[in-house]
Amino acid sequence: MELTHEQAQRWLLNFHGKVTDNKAYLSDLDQAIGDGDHGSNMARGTEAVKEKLASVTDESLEAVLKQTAMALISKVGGASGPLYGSAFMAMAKKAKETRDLSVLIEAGLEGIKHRGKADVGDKTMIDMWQPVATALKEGTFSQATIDQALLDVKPLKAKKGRASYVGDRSIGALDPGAVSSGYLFEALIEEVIA
Amino acid sequence: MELTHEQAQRWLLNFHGKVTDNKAYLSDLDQAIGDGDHGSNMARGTEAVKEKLASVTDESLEAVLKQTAMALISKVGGASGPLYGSAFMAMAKKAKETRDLSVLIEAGLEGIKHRGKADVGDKTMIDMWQPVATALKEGTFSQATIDQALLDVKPLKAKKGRASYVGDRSIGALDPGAVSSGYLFEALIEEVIA
Amino acid sequence: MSLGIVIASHVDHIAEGVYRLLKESAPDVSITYAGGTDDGEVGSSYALIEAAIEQNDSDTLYCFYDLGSAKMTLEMVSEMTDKDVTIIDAAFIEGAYTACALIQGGYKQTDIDAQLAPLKVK
Amino acid sequence: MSLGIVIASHVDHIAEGVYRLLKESAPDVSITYAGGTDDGEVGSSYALIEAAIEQNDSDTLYCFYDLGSAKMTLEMVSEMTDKDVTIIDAAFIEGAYTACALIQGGYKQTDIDAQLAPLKVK
Ligand SMILES: Nc1ncnc2c1ncn2[C@@H]1O[C@H](COP(=O)(O)OP(=O)(O)O)[C@@H](O)[C@H]1O
Ligand SMILES: Nc1ncnc2c1ncn2[C@@H]1O[C@H](COP(=O)(O)OP(=O)(O)O)[C@@H](O)[C@H]1O
Ligand SMILES: [Mg+2]
Ligand SMILES: [Mg+2]
Ligand SMILES: [Mg+2]
Ligand SMILES: [Mg+2]
Repeated sequence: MELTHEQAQRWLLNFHGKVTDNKAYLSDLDQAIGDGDHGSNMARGTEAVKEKLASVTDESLEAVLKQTAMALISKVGGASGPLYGSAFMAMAKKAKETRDLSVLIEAGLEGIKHRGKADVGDKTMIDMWQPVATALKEGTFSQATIDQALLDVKPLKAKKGRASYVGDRSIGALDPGAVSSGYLFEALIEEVIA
Repeated sequence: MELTHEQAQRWLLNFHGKVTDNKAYLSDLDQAIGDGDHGSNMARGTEAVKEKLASVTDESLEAVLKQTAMALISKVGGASGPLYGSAFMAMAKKAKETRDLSVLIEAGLEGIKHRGKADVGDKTMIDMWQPVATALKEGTFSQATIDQALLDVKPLKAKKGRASYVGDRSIGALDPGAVSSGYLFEALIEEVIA
Repeated sequence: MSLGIVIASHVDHIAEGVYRLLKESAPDVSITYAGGTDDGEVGSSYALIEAAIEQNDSDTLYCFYDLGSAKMTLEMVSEMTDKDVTIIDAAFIEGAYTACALIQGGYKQTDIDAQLAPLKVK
Repeated sequence: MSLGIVIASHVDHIAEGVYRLLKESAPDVSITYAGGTDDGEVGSSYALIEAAIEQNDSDTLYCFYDLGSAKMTLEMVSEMTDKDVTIIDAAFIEGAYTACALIQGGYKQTDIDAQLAPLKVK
């Protein structure tokens, strides 16, 4: 399935909506196993994405993804900034070659892994991106992928990020970055897949 | 030789004078291999000693030494505060048993070694206190002891304190704490030995 | 009563900034701090460190410091207080952050000691 | 041109305080700093870190950070700059102090690397 720049814009604006609506919840998840700011970080970052996209002149998929990356990198303020930023930077770069959604998401996932040096099982946003990327490649991506990923992230013990400092207290908790990534992919379903 | 409380007071006031007169020099030595504040630290600390001694009511050697310790600990602001402070605290404690100058200086030296966990050869004030303590015990203490100690400290490479961070740059330089301790013992010669 | 944390820095702003950093991730941990000399210069203050130790809600304290002379001042204060004070040689910010996150997580001293051990640099 | 030092902290006051601490012992070393988010909150700012890197008089930089997300931001900036940037995993304050004192002392990169190696904690 191919991604157009209009779909990408709607995708990211939808993501902004979900993150903003769930800002307090995301921060609460982050309070339990981190520093309590993921919600405000992501609200701030996606607000900047929304502003940038409203003024972007280059109507290409690459430009939309790159502007998104830059807004997130410069405004999020926490680890998720460089991480989401690297994901969208990698997608922007890949968008020069292809619009294939599955290939783009895979590129985004690699960007996150490269930047954060984490992997599946470390209890990070990767534990949402990986199952989604795999499902997209296999043609089985749906809300159920996202729901299952959240169930699977709970029992993990955090190995990266601030949650890795709280030891066993991360076990049984939802990882905030995985949850915000869940919103990203729900927005994808609503604006692109559906 | 025995130390009286009047001699101790004159000793410390004389020390204050020397440190204050040589404040810039001590700080210059400290700028070369440290953070440049030993002169102002010691001037501030000995000023506080002078003030405390002017108002001390307990006319005992122990009180003079203890008040000196507390003034230095609370006002010096750098490593030499806890170090000189521990020296005078140890001397104050030893003064309950004896007024013997040699035994007191030896106690002060042990206080510095215990507090700073340094030893002879580490290029610290210990490289002044040790030769002086030894000479006092052997009955050979004089200005020559102090002069020789300063010559001997120059080629050492610093192993403790801020100077230990500058590597070989400490070689050939005078250690500021050894120099200020030299003033302490010159004051001792002028007020007690002479 | 859980472990309390004391931050002792050569600089007032560093101590206050580290406190802010730690409090974000450890809102329920008892953290006090002291930085700089009594005159606000770079150095250590016996009085400020003593106040941080005495005013901490906890009676069992782990104390973190940046450079050596702050450690000596901490030692002198710890010799005069009734509180149970341990001075930690771990990396200053990294160690304090780790300890605070673990205390917030309900960990006990032995676990915290184990996590601090690899951070020992001084 | 000697090595320059960049300080990247999650907190504005920490970065400024560390700068003050370092400058005392390294008056001739080129040190720049960035701390906190653009809004003065706890976090990292790409813009502030980029400015610290670009405004440092030196073109060869050793960069020190307190916690992980500052490192990631440093990495992103380092990928976009022409400067020769090395991000150091040593203890933040202890490592930065050591590096500055050694640069002030005229030491070269290989000696500094050797002194920083035992301070690696992240
Ligand atoms: N090294 C990493 N690799 C992948 N994801 C990470 C990494 N570090 C943190 N994260 C993600 O970032 C989220 C936290 O983001 P946020 O709260 O905005 O940043 P911070 O922890 O700096 O406050 C975590 O829940 C996790 O999903
Ligand atoms: N561990 C130590 N043991 C003995 N003496 C020390 C030690 N550390 C520092 N010193 C002495 O303290 C002097 C520096 O004092 P000062 O400049 O007042 O403190 P700071 O180094 O904290 O600025 C050094 O010249 C040295 O003689
Ligand atoms: Mg957070
Ligand atoms: Mg944060
Ligand atoms: Mg000094
Ligand atoms: Mg000093």
